[in-house]
Amino acid sequence: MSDKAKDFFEAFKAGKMSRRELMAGAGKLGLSAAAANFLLNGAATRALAADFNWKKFSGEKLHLLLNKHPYADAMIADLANFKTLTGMDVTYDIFPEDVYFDKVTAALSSKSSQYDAFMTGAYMTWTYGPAGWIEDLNQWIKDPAKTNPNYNWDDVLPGLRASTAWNGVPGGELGSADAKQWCIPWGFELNSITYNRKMYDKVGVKPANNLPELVETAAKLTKDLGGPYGIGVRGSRSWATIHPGFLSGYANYGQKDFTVSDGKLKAAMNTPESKDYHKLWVKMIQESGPKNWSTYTWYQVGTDLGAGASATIFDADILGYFMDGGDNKEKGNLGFHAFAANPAAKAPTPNVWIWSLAMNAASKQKDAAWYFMQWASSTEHDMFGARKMDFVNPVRQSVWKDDEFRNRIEKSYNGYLQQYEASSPGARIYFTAQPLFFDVTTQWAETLQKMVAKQVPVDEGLDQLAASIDKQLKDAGLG
Amino acid sequence: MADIALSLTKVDKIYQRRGKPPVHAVKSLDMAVERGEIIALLGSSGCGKTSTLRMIAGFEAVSNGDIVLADRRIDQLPPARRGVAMAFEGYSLYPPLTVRDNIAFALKSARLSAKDVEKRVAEISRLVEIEEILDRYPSSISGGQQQRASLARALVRRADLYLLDEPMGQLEPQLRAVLRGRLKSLLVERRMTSIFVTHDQTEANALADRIAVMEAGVLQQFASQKELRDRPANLFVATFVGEPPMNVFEAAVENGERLRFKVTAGPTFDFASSEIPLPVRQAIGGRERAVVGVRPHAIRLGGGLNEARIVSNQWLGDQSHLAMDVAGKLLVAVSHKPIAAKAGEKIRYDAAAADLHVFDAATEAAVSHGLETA
Amino acid sequence: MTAAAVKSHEAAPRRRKANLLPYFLSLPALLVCVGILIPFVTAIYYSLLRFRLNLPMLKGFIWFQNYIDFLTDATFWHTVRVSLLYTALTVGVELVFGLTIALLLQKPSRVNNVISVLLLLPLMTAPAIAALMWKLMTNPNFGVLSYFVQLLGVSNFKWASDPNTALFTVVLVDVWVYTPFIMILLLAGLRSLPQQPFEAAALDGVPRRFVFFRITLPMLMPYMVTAALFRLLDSIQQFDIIYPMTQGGPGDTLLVFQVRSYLEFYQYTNVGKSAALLIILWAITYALSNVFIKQWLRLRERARGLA
Amino acid sequence: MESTSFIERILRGAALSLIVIFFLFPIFWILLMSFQTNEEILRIPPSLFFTPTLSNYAALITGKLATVSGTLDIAFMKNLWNSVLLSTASVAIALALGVPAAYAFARFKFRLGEDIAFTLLSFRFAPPLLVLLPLSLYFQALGLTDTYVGLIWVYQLIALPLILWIVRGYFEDISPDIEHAYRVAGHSWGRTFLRIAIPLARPGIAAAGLLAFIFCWNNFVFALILASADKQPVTVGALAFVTASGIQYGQIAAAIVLSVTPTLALALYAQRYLVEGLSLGAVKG
Amino acid sequence: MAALELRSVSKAFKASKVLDSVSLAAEEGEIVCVFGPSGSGKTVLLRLIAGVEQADEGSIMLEGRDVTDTAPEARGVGMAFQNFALFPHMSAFDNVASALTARRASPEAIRGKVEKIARLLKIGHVLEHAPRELSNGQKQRTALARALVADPKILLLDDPLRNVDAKLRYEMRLELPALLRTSGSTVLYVTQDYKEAMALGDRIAVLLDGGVAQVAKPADIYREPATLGVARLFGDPAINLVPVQPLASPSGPKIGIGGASLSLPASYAHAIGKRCMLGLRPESLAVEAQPSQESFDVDLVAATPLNEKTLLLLRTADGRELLASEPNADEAPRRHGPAFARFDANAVLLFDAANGRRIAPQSA
Repeated sequence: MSDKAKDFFEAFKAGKMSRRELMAGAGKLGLSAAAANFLLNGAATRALAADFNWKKFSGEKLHLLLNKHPYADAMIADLANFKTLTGMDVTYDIFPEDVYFDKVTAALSSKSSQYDAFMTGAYMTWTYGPAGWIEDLNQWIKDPAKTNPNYNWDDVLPGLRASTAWNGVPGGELGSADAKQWCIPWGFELNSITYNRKMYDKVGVKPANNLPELVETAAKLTKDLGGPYGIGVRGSRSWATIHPGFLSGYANYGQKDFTVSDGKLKAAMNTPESKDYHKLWVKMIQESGPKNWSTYTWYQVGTDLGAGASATIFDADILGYFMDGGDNKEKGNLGFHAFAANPAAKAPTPNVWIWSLAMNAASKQKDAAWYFMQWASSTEHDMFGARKMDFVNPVRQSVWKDDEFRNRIEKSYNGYLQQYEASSPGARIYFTAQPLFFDVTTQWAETLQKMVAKQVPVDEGLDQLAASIDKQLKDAGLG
Repeated sequence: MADIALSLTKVDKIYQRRGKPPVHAVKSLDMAVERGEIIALLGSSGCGKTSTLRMIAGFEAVSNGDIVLADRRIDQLPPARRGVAMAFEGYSLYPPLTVRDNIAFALKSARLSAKDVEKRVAEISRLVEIEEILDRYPSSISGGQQQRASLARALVRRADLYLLDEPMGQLEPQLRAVLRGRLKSLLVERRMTSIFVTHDQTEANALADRIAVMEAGVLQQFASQKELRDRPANLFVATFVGEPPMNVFEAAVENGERLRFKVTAGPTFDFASSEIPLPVRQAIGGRERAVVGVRPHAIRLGGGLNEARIVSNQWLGDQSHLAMDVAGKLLVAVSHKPIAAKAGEKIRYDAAAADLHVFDAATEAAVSHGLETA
Repeated sequence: MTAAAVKSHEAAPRRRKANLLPYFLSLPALLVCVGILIPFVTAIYYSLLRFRLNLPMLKGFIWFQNYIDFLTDATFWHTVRVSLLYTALTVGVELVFGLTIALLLQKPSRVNNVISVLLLLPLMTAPAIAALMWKLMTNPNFGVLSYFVQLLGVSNFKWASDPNTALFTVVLVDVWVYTPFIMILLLAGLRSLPQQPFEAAALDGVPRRFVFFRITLPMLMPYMVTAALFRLLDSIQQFDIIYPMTQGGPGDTLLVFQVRSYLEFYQYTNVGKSAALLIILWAITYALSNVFIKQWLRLRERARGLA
Repeated sequence: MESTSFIERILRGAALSLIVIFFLFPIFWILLMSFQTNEEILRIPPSLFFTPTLSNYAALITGKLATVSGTLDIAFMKNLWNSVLLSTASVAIALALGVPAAYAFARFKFRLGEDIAFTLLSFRFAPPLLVLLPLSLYFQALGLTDTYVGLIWVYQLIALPLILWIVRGYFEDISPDIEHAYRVAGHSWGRTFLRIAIPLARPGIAAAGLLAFIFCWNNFVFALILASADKQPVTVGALAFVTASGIQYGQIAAAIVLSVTPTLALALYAQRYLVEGLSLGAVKG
Repeated sequence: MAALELRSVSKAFKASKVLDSVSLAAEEGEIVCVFGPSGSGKTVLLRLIAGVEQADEGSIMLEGRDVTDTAPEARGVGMAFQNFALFPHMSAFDNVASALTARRASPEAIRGKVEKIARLLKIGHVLEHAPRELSNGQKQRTALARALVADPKILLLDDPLRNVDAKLRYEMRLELPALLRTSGSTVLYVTQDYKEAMALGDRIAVLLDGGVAQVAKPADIYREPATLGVARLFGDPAINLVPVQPLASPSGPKIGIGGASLSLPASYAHAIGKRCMLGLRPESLAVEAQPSQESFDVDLVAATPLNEKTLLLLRTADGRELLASEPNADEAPRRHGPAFARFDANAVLLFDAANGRRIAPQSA
């Protein structure tokens, strides 16, 4: 990540250090909280309307494409306020994640104008952007005529802003000066360890501090618990297997997916360090992972933890968060723990996933769509979600500072805030932005599956993977 | 009878049907067939002849009674162990096999030497004239050829009994006459006990030593063809056997000075008692009503008591068929000479006492045949 | 009529008016389908392009380069192999299994009829739904099948998530869904076979084994070929079961044609490759079905001749 | 006659029992699952004993899915309705187009006739994706994206060849003399077609329609690619019971049960036609 | 003007020509039996006239009107099909009425006409039954009623008695002529039973190998068949055919059978020296115990009774098999063994062996 771009986590850390100050000063924070409360009872609608012509597109009808996710649920729960505020109508299609991104691709690639805005991750914009399917949102953010004065774009964690901006050059730095803002961060997650405190107590282990430890702890758990397995990580044949715990640990070992020189990319997964890391990872799954690991998406990883079928997960913090509540069997039994895989590393380096909102380039009512997007990413809405709904890991600094939100989390989720605060400084996207992202990660996941199934030795598998990716890069003119 | 090959004793076949009354297809059938004898089972469709055949073959269980073949009781044995060979009526050939393999299949599976098989197949296919089609598949040959192949497949086996179901039904008329002769001489020569089912009297007459006439599951009469023609046991046999069938009318009987049969709005057959032997008159006795029958060939045209309007007069090249409208029915007369009469004209006719068959009006059993009692 | 007039008739064969009716009847159906088929031509065109949606600047006509790339790509041959293996296994197992069941149910009786209807139920289950069902049943935590397998003492059976058993698992689901289809077809076939040849064989004392292999099986052939054809077409294009269950994994174990091209398109946005893959699949399907249809027509001719 | 021995009968019975268990157990198990709460389902080891709950069905039917994050609206019943609408309309149109065409192929030998018939049949060979991928691009231009019309049109790819195939065979099995007799009696072709040909082929048409309905209903990939949430059928909709708070296994099971019930009911009701259609039409084509 | 006329009609299916330039005419009210062996094109001929098949060449005239291209429903013909072709989903009544509904007759008129024809054909009691509930005989009568009910000018009957049992067939054979006369239709009746053709036809058209071999009155055809082929088709048992070569002799032409030299009438003098086929009808062959003039030696091989006749299988001295039939079956059974056969010289038929045509006797 660029030096120029301020790492939002660093900024937040700075914020945290001055928290007492800020809390004592209260000022802005109290104001924000008040504004959010207003929003909740509908008064904010009028308050917002006072500064900006929210009714400009009254009567227009927006159509959204959403992933089945608590963030979307939170937004839907608040949608009536948007309708009242703008006089617009909003409808949406909502799909489970299994098929969601295929739906997005189908809609965008056919240049369909049926959706105006949609949920996406940052990785996807590396495809959508160059393909010309989405808009550079700077055109709107920076236009005072189109964006309400209270929007406060700078309140969004800077690292997230940077991670969702790319100049379109393969290997180009995220958040560079010439970067286009392909999407607006909405909610995010970072990867750490969530564990079952009861099980850990029963077996008498403590959360692992690094990968070698984790391998051991997980093996012990698996052995001693007699039923539940030690560690849950994703394993499906998909990019999603690579990006959470796996890449976080990988980055912690200082490893990269590509090296970039002279604008050319070269696969970097077959370094000796990478091979060692892969070996540990594979061993961990073989010894203590879920039996049908290779079909595991975050749904299964989470469900197992919640149902008491696994003792630990190394995945999104918010996933652990969800499993600690609801009607899950292990509700309230979970603990959260920041994790630096490399024993030599000083701090965790979690890779992040950022749920964002992007605008369909084929939309016929982009300005109106932007109204929705700025509302959905506004402080007010973010605050509503964080306080009242499960909008954990909100993207705005001001929300993270909200006491009501913090208290709620602190009270009900054992160690969540500590985990977050320990992890966040090193959290960012550790992938190299480039158009073959999905080709590469899917193949990487496939290779991992083969390694775990002992179809190929780790060293050999990684050499093959790197060679194959280099060939593809070359074919695509990137290598 | 000395040498009985097959005997059926009190054989019943009752089909049980769900939710419907059972069907009694064969009723208390008794039949004994001598070794080497050729029997025809004659009857209309549904008369029970096919059920009988299938019971003998073992495709249908016997409801009652027993079947003995070559001194073995076979009615409980599986078909394969009964020692019976059968030629089926329909498409019974094995479609996937050539005609040759069809004929040889049973022999081969019985592990006969290839040479023997070949010899026997050649012999039998010459007999039924299918040598040219031996290497064709059943689907590519005509119905008649299939039937002959099926016949060959049955005859090629050595069995205690041969069942032939309508063995010539599909053949062209010319070929049928030729094959009939050959089949008969083969059966006679080898003393092959056989039963064949047919609805064609010509065939039954030509082939069989004795004919079993069945109707409604009951064996009506089992006799030689001459016997059937001259002395039908009942009205059914009388009207079933014979081409064209016997003309029959219900008549009022007057058995006194004269023997007189008066058909309402129809002919009167009137004879002096002296013309009729006493036993016959006694047999007819005091009946007030009876059914009288005259075979078409016995109707004497051009004279006599009765007159009728001609409905049609058809000359078939060697015989004339004359239909008259009598008592609302057709009365048919056959002559081997052309009759010069046209439809619509009237003609006189009569019948001789010797040609008159009398049946009981109620039981339909024969009372007398011409000058003899039944 | 004079002889000359007759002659003139003989000399001039009548021009038969073309009957437009059949065209009138069949064209609407054709038009509706051809409308759908235009994309097919487009797909052929795409397959000749270097065409990745997210690298628009690379788009260009490259003739058969996509195909050539595949032919030299080991993973492509793996896809061919897996697809054919899957097809052979499912069609083979389903034929044998379906035939066995049909033979067991051959005799029409109340029990047999009820069973044959009950066995239709899996067929009525959408394959995608069936895949979901089996996914639940093979779940290692609460899946009832996993539980049974464990009871049997096999503790490490991983169903679809182990490369060694993944193919077995999806084939099992396919077998579960489609065997009834084959069964019912063959059952109908068996029951419609003429009885007399079998009676003849029974009477002639032909051993059962003989009868089965020399008579029953050949007579059932048209039905078997039809069943195989139907299944073949579906199997080689399998997607509904494999994709929801494994997405082609584990590793590349089940990366069959349609799954692979689906991923090429929707995940890698590589339109050219995806189209080329599908065209190859189409060619294979076409070739295979041609073989079967020829066989089927031959058998039909024979069956028709018989009737 | 009875040549089957006692042992053979026992073996047959055992084999049939195993077969019935293999094919019916999954359905039975899913049915059980649909009456359990998620918690009961996730119990280890699985158990046959539980207190049945209708909550899964209630959630589906009311469309209110209770999750940690509040109540979610799910359009499952809408999906079910979409399935009904799509399948019914597709089959109706396929019958309207396919029956006359099948009749033409069965009764007339005409130039290009066999070619047209083969072309229509060959739709069965085309990999669905091959057509779908470019089609999704075209539909945008035609304004058919996410419309019932568009989906029904594409569903013709499933229904039409099937109907042609089966109904043609059926027509061929009916003696044309019956129609000839009606025409000679003085009736026009149209009347003959409507009054004689169609009524006589009714069993075949019913079977073909039924099969086409089932195949349309069971279709997954067409709807997956072309339908929005608003228009999607149950096969795609059943995938939607996955929320962040976990996979709602009970609801998935209930959704499976609900989604297969119509076809199962239809099949049980009309199995006679189905068997006939599968055997006659398919083989004699 | 003929009621029906075919002019050089040809029809081929794929490569095989089924009808080759067939011309045939029927007068109004006439019953013409189209007779021939199976595969001779009889049915196709009928179907061309009905319009359910299209002729390749030639034209078809109904009452002077060229209907070659007319649709079947517009030809005004009635037809009964060999396999009945009843509408299985309609009652017998509706089946019969179908020809009337097409003519938009009133329901009362339809009922009246249907019931009338049903009475005539004795199916009045089964009118409400579906075809599957009818016996074969009733089906056949229903089909006939359907063809007849609208009083068509042209009635086409395609072997309507083929699928009914022998007894019924016989009865119908006797009844049909009267029935057909009452309808007044011109009838084309296809059959492959020569007896039926002789019994029913005013004239018989013999169809052989796609062409009309002979058209004549029944008795004439039997007595004077135009060709060997026609002669073979008539007669049960079939005609005996013996290859002969008439030789000249002082007492007229002579032929040799089984070593004997037998006389032919002088009217066959023109056949002397030709290679011929002698046709001897079984009924014109007499078998006697004693030799007589013009008799020849035979061996009586078998005597089979056949419908009030006895068939005698004879073998001549040169091994040729001949069949004789004797009408009087009541005689004592024939003893097998040597006997003497004699034929009625005036009943012999002589055919040119080269082309199969009959050689007609010529008065001197």
